[in-house]
Amino acid sequence: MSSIVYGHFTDELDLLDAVKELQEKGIKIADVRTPFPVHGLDTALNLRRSRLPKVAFIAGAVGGTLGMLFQIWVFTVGWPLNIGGKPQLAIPSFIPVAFELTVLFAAFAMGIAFLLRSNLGPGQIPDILDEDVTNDHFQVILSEKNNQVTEPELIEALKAAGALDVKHVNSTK
Amino acid sequence: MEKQNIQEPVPFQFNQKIKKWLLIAAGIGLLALLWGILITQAPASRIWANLWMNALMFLFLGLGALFFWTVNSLGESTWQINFQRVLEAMALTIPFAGLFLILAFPGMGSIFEWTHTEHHDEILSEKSAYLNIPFWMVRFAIYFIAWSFFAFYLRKISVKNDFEPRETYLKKTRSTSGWFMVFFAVSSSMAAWDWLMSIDAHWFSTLYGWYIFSGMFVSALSVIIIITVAFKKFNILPNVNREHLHDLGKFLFGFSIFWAYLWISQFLLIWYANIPEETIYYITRKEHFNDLFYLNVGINFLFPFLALMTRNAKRQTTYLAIIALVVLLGHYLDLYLAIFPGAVGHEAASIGLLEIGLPFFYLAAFLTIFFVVFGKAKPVPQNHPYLIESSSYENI
Amino acid sequence: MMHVSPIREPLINGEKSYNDITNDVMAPVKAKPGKLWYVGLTISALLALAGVGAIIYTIWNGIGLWGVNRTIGWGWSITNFVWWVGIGHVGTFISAILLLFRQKWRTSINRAAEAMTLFAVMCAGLFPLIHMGRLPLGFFIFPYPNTRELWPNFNSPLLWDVFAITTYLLVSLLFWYMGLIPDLGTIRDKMKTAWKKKVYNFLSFGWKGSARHWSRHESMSLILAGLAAPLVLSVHTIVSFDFATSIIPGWHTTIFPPYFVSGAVFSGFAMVLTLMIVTRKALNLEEYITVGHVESMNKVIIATGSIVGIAYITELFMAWYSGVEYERYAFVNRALGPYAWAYWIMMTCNVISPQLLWIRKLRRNLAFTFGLSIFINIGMWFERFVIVVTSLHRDYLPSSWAMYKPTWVEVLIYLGTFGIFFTFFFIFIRVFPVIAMAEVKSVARSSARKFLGKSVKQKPEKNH
Amino acid sequence: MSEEKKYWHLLEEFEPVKDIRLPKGPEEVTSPVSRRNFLKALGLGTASAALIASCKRPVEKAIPYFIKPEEIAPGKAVYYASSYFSQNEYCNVLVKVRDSRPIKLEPNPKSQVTPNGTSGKVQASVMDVYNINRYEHPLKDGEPVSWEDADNEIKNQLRNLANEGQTILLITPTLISPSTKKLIAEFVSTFGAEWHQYDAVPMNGYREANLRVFGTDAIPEYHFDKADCIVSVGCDFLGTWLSPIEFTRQYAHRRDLHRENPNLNKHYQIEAGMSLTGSNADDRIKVEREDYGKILAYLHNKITLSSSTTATTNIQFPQETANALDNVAKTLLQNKGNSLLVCGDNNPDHQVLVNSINQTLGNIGKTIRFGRNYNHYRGTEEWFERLSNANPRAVILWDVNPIYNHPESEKIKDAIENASLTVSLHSLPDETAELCRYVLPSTGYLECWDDAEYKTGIYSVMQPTLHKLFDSRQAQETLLTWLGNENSWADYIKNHWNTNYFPLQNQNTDQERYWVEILRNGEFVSDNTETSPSFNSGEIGIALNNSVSENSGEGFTVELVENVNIGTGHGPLNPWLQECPDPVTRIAWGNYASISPRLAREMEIKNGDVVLIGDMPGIPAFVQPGQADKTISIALGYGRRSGIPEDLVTGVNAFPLTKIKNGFRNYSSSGFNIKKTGEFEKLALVQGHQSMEGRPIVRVATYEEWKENPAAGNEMHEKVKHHLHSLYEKHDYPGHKWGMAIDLNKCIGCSACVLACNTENNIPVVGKKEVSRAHEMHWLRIDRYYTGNEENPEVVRQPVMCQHCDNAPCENVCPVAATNHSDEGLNQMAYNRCIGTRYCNNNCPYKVRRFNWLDYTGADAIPNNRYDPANMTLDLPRMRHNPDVTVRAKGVIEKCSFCVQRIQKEKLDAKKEGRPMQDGKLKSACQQACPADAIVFGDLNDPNSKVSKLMKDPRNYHLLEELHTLPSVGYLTKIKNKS
Repeated sequence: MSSIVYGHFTDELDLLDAVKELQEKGIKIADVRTPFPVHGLDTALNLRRSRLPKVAFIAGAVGGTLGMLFQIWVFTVGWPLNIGGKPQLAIPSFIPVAFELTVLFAAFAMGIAFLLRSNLGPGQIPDILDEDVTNDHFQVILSEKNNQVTEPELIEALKAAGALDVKHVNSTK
Repeated sequence: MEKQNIQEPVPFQFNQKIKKWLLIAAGIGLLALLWGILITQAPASRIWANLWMNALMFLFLGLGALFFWTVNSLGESTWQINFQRVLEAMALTIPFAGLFLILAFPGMGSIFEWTHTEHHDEILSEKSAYLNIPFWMVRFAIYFIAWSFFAFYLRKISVKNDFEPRETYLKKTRSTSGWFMVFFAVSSSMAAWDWLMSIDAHWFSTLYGWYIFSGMFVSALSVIIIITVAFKKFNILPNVNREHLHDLGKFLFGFSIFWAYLWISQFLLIWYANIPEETIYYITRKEHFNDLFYLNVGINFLFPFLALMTRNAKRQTTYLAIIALVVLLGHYLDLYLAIFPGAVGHEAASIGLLEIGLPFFYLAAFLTIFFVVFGKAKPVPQNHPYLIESSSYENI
Repeated sequence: MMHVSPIREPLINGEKSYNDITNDVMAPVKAKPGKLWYVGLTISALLALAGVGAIIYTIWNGIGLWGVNRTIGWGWSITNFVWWVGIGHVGTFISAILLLFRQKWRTSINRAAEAMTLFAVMCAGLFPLIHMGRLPLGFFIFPYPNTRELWPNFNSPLLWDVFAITTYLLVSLLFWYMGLIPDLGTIRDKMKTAWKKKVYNFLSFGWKGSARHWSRHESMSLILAGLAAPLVLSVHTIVSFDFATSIIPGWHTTIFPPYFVSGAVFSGFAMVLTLMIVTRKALNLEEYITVGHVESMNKVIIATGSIVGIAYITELFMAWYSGVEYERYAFVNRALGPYAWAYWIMMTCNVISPQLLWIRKLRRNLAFTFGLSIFINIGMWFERFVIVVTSLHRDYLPSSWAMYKPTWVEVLIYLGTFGIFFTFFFIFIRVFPVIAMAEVKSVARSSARKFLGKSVKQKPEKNH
Repeated sequence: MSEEKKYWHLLEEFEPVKDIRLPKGPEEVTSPVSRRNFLKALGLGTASAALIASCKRPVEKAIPYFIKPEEIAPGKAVYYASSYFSQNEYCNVLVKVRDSRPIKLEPNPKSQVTPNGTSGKVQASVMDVYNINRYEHPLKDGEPVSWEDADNEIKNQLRNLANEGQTILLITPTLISPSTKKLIAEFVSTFGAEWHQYDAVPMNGYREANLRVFGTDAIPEYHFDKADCIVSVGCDFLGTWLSPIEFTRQYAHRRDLHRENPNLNKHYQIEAGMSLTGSNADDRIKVEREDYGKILAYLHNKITLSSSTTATTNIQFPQETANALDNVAKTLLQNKGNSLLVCGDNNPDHQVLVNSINQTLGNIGKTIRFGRNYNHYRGTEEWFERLSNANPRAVILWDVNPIYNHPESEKIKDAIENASLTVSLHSLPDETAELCRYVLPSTGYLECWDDAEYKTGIYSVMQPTLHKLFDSRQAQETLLTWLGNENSWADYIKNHWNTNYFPLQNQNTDQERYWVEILRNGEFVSDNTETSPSFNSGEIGIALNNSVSENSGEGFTVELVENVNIGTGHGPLNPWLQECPDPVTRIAWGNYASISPRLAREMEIKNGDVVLIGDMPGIPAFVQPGQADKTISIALGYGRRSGIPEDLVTGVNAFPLTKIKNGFRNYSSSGFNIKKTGEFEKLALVQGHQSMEGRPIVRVATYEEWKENPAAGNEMHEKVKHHLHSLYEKHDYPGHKWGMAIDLNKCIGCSACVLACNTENNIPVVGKKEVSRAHEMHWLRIDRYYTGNEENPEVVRQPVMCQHCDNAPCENVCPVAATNHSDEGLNQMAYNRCIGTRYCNNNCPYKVRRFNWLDYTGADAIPNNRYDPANMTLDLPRMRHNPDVTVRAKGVIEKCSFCVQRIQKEKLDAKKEGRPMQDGKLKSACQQACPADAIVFGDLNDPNSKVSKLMKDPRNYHLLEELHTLPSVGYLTKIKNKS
C-alpha cells in the first residue's frame, strides 16, 4: 500500500524546468501526462528511444519476402501457366504486390505493437487523475513506491517545483 | 537545447596545399586521357563519349545544386541556409560545364547517330525537324544562358544581403526561384532528350527526362553532403549540426528511392508491353552490359536504401559522406550506361584507365571553380532572416 | 525550444490558449447539429440510396445497361474510379510527405484531409467492383487456396490494384485512427454525459497522455509517415499501370506513373480546398484554417498542376517524336477528334486556369480559390475520361472504332458515390474533431499569432 | 483441372513426339474398308429406316431413350448426306446430327457441285427447322382440324371441281425434285389441275433470250474458272446470281495466286450500286442502272464490228466511261474463247445481246456450256395471268408468297379470296398462307425425304435427320394422300430412282445396295453429253434497238437488289442471317436506300435519315461510296410482317416497286424522286469508319507488281520480322502449334464463315438495338475498307477473328488468369473463371473479344433478366445448340477458340486410330464453310502442312505485326489485276 502524489502545470516550459528540478533532487518521476508531445520531455525523462521502427522493419521484411516468394511459387511451381508469352519467373510483375505487402505488414505490425506495448486498446479503462491532462494540464505523477522519500516530502518537492493543486491518493497498486 | 549562440566560422582560404592536390588530380586525368588515346588506342567514339559523360556529370552537380537551392527558397524552408553558400558556389560552375560540353562538340558525329543525315531512315528524317544540328545548338545555348543567368542573379542577391540586408531580397529570391522552376521544368527534360536520349535516336520514352533529372539531383546531393561534411570538419561551417546532416541524409535516402521508382517505372512498362521499338534500349544494355545493368540498380538503390535506413546512419558524418561518395560513383555508372551502349557500342565500350582516370581532371576543375567562388563570400549568409531558425531545429 | 522566424505568417490567428484550441475544435462535436447539417445529410443519404439502386439494377441486368461497348470496354466506371482514387491521395500525402518535409501548416488540415481520403477511396473502390460483369464471383481475384489450385494472375495490373487499394485503405485508416486516439481522449474528458464518455473512451483506447505513450506515438507516426509516403506514390502508380502496361496508344507511355501521382495530389488538394473553404466557415474554424493555409495549398496546386501540364506536353511531343503512326494519331485524335471538347476542357481546367495562382492576390482569395478548386475537380475528371475513352474509341483497327455515350444508369451511380462520400463526411464532422488538436497545440506556441501561455514564471514570450 | 494438369505434365515428360499414340489394339483394322466405315454405312441405312418409322409419332421435346437406337451413341455426331435447295442456292451437304438433332450443315466433299464450302444461308438454314413460328398442326379457317377431315373435305371438293371442269391452280416455287415433278404430273392429270412455278426473282428473261438466240430455253453452265476475263454488267454472280456457291469456288480458284499458278483472271464489273461482286472486281466501272441496255449495245457494237456483224446507231457516253468500256471490249477481244460476259438483268433484249457477244467471242462451249443445264429458275408470270383471268375455283399454294413479293398483291388477294377452295402447303405462316382456308403444314427440309436434280444429270437426295417436331406432313405426302396412293413418299422416291437412275450406272447391281450408296454419297452423277446450240442472229437487231431506245427518264432510278444473306426474304426470317451484316455496307437488321455521296451532300442526307422514295413508306438512307448518282439501291426481302415476332420485323418491303414488262419482271424502275422526312432511324451499322487511315492493315499490290516481286506490298513484313527483339525467351510448343492462313485474294466476303462460326459456337443473336450499340457478339467479322476516291473506291476485305497471339496482350492483364496460352499455341478462355473486367478486350489491338453485356443466352443465374429479342433461347431453337460448346453466361468475355472442340475431337480420333494427325483432316468451322477456300487451318509445327507452307509465302504477313504480338493467324496480300 503506497501513495501517489501528483500536481500539474499549465505550461510545458514550466513542466520541463520542474522535471529537471525534481530529477536534480534525485526524485524519480513515475509518469508525466501532457495534452501533446512536449519536445525534449523524453530526453529530460531520459526515456529509451522506442523500438517500434525495428518492429516495422522486421515485419516489412517478412511481408515483402513472403509476398515475393509466394508469387514465385505460384508461377513456377504451383501452376506454371503461359500467360501472354511472359516468362514464368516474371520478377518485375511481382514487385508491386510484394511492395504493398511490405507496407501492409510493417504498418500493422507496428500499430499493433504500439497498442500492446502501451497497453492501449478498445475497452481499456485508464487511471485518470486529472481530466485536463488531455486539454491543457501538464501533469507530473510521483509514486512513493519507487522513491525513498516519504509522501509529504514528495508533495513538498512537487509544490516547490511550481506544480499547481498538488494532491495525493493511495493507490492499491 | 538553446541553440541561439551562432559560432563564428573559420574563414576559408584556397591555400597551396589544396591547389597542389587539385593539380595532381588534374594531371592524373590528363594522363589517363593521353593513355587512352596513345596507349590503349581507344576508338574516337570512346574518347568523345568519355568527354561527353564527364562534362555532363560536371553539369549535373551544378544544376542539381541550383535546383536544390531554389526549391528550398520556394518552400520557405530554412535548414539549408547554414550551408547555402556551398550550393551557391556549386551552382556557379554551370557555365563552365557548358564550356566542357562544347569541348566535346567535335565528337558529336561519333556520339549522335542522327547527325549523319546521309543515312537516315524515314523515322530519323521525320525527326530531323527537331534533331538537326542548328536547332540543337540553339537549344544548347538557350539552356546555358538561362541557367547561368539564374545562378548568377540569385548569387548576387544572396551576397548583397550580407552587406546591405533588405526584406525584399527574400521575396526576390523566391520569385526568381519560381521563374527558374518554370524554365527548369521544361529545359531539364528537353536537355535530357537532346543530350542523352537522342543518342539512341530511334528510341523514345516519355519518362526519360524526369529519370535523368532524379539521377542528377542525387549526384548533386551526394557532392553537397561530402563538401558540407568536410567543411564542418574544418569548422568552416560550424553551425551545421547533426540535424542538417540528418536531413541531407533523408534527402539522399528519399531521392535514391525516387530514382529507383522512376527506373522501375520505365523498365517495367517497357518490359511488360514488349514492343520492339522500346525494348531495343534495354536489350542492348542487358545483352552486353548485363552486370553493370544490375550493378546500377544495386549501387544506386539497394545500397543507399539499406545503408541509410537507420536514424543513426544519417547522423554519422563520415559514414554519411562515404555513402554519398559511393552513390556518386553509382550515378557515374548510370550515366555511363545511358551513353556508352548507344554512342560507343558494346564492342568498343569498356571501363579502363581512361574511364577511371579522366573524371579526376573534371573533379579538379570542378573543385577549383568551386573553391574560388566559395572563397569570394562569407561561408555563411549574413543577416539572413531565417539564419537563427536554420541553426535551431531538431529531428524527432 | 524551436525557433521560428518572426517574419513567418502565423498558422493560428487570434489569441489562443491550449484550452481555447480544445474548445474551438470540439465545438461541433459538443453542440447540437444545425438544420443545414440535417438537410445536407438527408440529401446525401438519398443520393447514396439512388446510387445503390442503380448499382443493383446493373448487377441484375448486366453491364449492357451502360454505354460501354465492344470497343470502349471501360467508360465512366473506370474514369470515376481513377478520379476518386486521385482525390483519395491527398490526405495521406499531407500527413506523410508534408510531415517529412516539416511543413507545419499541415497540422490544421491533415485530419479532415485524411478522413476525406478514406471516404474517397471507399467510393473509388466501388467502381472496379461494379464494373465487373460477374460481381458475385469477384472473390476470384483473391489468392485464396482452393481445390483446383487456381491462383490469380500476378501479372495483371488490375490485381496489383486490388492489393494497392486495399493496403492503401487499411494503412490510411490505421494512420488516421492512430492520430485520432489522443484527440478522442480529449473529447472523452470534455464530455459530460456518462455514455458519451464511455463511447469515446472505448474509441480512444483508454488514452491518458502519458509521456512514454507520446514518445512511442511520435516515432510510430514518423515511421507510418515514412511508409505511407511511398505507399501514396505506389497506389496511383499502380493505377497508372492499369493503362500504361497495355499497348493501346495513349495508354502505353512511361511517364504515366509520376504524372498520375502528381495529378492525384493536384486533384486531391483541389477537393480539400473545396471542402475546407466551406467547412472552416460552417464550423467557424477560420482562425485555424487560415488564408495562409489556403495559400500554401494553392502553391502545391500550382506546382502539381504545372507538372501535370508538362506531362501533357511531353506526351504530345513524344507522340510526334516517336514516329509511330498509331501514337501520333491517338494524340491528333485527342486534340482534334470527336472528343476534342473533353481534351480542351481538361487543358483549360488543369493547365491554364491554375497558372492564375502565380498572382498572390488570387492565391489568397477564397472565393476565387473555391471556384478554381471546382474547376480543377472537373478538369481532372475529364483528364481520366480523355485517357480512358478517347484512347480506346479509336485504337488500332479503324473497323472497330466506335463512340461512347453514358446512360442514365452510369450517371446515377456516379452521383450516388457523391452521396456516399458526403454522408460519411457529414457524420465525420459531427463525431470526430475536424482538426488534430494535439498537433495544433504542439505548434501553437511557436506559430500562433498571439499565444496565451499561462506560465507562472516569467519567460520570454517569443525569442528573437 | 488438376487432372488436365497432370495430363500435360505427362505429355512433357514422356511425349517428345508430335502426337500421343496408344499402343495398337489387336482389333485395330487397317484395311481401307474399315469396320467403322462399314458400320457407318449400315448405321445410315437403319437410321433412316428408324426415322421414317418414327415419323408417325410427333415428339414435342427430346425424351430419354427407352431402347437406345443402335446407331446413336450419345455424345457422338452422326452425319447424313442431304441437299439444301432454295431459290438460287443448291448445296449438297452432310447434316451433323448429335443425339438425333441436326445441329450443323457441312459441305459434302463427295458432291460434284459443291464439294467444298457452303453459303451463309445454308449454314443458317439448320435453324429453320427449329423455327418457333412454324405451324404446329393443320388448320381450317384458322381453327385446328384433323388431317383426316381436312384431307377428305379437300379431296371431295377437288373431285367436284374437277368434274365441273373448273380451273384448279397449283402454284409452287421452282421445283428441282424429279420425283416431286412426277408426283405433280399425276396430280395434274388426276384432277385436271394446272401447275405453275413462281420465282420471287425469276430468270425467265434469260430463258427467253436463250430461246431466241440458241433455240433452247435452258440456262447453261457458266465456267468462271475457265474465263481469263470476266465482264459482269450488274450481275452479282458471287453473291446472289444463279448459283453463287459454285461460282464463288470457280472464281476463287482463279484468284489463288502462287508460283505454280501465276495467272490471275481479270474481272470487270460494270454496275450502278456497289454489289458484293463489284466490290471484288479488279476494275469497277460505275454507270447508271438505266444505261445497262446501252452499255451492252455499245459493247456489242465494239465487239461484233470487228467481227463484221450489223451494228446500229453509235451510243454516247461520258468520255471516261467510254474509254473504260472500250478497254473492256479490247480485253474481251484479246481473250476470245476464254472470256465471259454476264448480265444480271431479267430483260430478254439485254440477254440476247449478252448471248450474241459471248457467241461472237466464241465463249459458247468453252466458258458457257449447254448440256448440264440448270433446272432451277423455271418460274414465269403465267400463273398470275391464270389466277387473275381464269377465275380459278381452287388454289393450292405451296410455299409461295406472292402477296408479299409480287407487285400486284391486291389482285392476287382478291383472286385467292374468290376461290372456293384455298389450300396452303406452307410450313410457316406468311402473308399468303394466311389467306388460305386450309393450312396443311409441310415439314422442314431436314425432317423429310426428297430428291433433287439441280443440274441435268446430277441427282441428289434429301433425308430426314430428326423426328418431326410438329404435327406436320410433307407436301408430297399430302398429294399422295389426295391421290389415294398408299405408298410412303420415301418409297415413291426410291422407286423413282430404282426405275430411272439405277439403270444409268453399273457399279451396283443390287438396288438396295445402290440406294444405300446414294444415301451415303448424297449425289449421283450420270454422264451427260454436251450440246452445241445453233446460233440465230435474227433477233439481235430488235434487241439492239430496244436496248438503245430505252429512255432514261427523269428522276432517280431505283435498283432492287438481293442481299447475300436475306435473298428474297423467302421462308422464315432467320435471326442469324438478319444479324449478319451485309458484306458491302456492314449493316445488319433491315434495308436502306443506298445513295451516292454526292447526292447525300447535295441533299444533306446522313446515314439513317429516313427518306421517301415514290409512294414507298419511309426508308433510312445510307451513303454508299461508289454508288451511281442517279441510282438508288434498295435490298429486297425485308419488311415481312405476318408470322414473324414483332422484334424481327425489319426494313421495308421493296417488291411493290418491281415492274412486270410483257411477262418479264423488271428489277429497276425509273422516274422516282427522293425527299427527306426529317425522321431518323439508327442503322445497325457495325463498322463506322471506312478508311484504313493509311495503316498497313490490308496489304494490297497489283498483279504487275506481284509478277515483279511476290512480296510486293508486303515489304514491311521482312523489315518488322528482323527487329522483333524480345526482352524474354519465346515459349516453345513441343506438340502441335495451331495456326491459320487467310488468303485475302480469295476471300470475297460472302460471310459463310461468319454464319458457320455462329452455328458451330452457339453465338447468341442480340438484335438490332444491341448491334447498333456496338454490342454484336460475332467472333469472326469481315472488315471492309474503302481506298481511293469515294466516287468509285477500291474495296478490300479482311476476316478478323482472335489472332491467338503468342505474346497476347489480353492474357497478361486478366486478373484471374481466365485467359491464357495453351501448350498448342491457343489463346484459351476459361469462361467459368472470367469475372468480366473487360480489361482483356481493352488491351486487344484487334478488338476481337466479345462481352456478354446482357443475359443473351439465359445461362445467367439471376432470374427474369433475359434479353433475347430474336427468341433464340426458347426450348425449340435451343435444341440446335452444339453440345460441344459451352453457352456463355452474362458478364463473360468470349472469343474465337480456333474451334478447340474440333481440335480435341480430331486429336482423339487420331489417338484412337493410332495415327498421327493428318493435315487437312482437321478443319475449323469457318474454313469448312468457305466456298473460296480462303481459310486454311492447321499445324504450324508440321513443315509440310498447307498452313505452314502458306505462312512461308512471300505474300504472308501478320496483322499489326509491328506490335510484336506474334499472331498465329497470317494474311496473304490482296493482288488486284488492275489495268
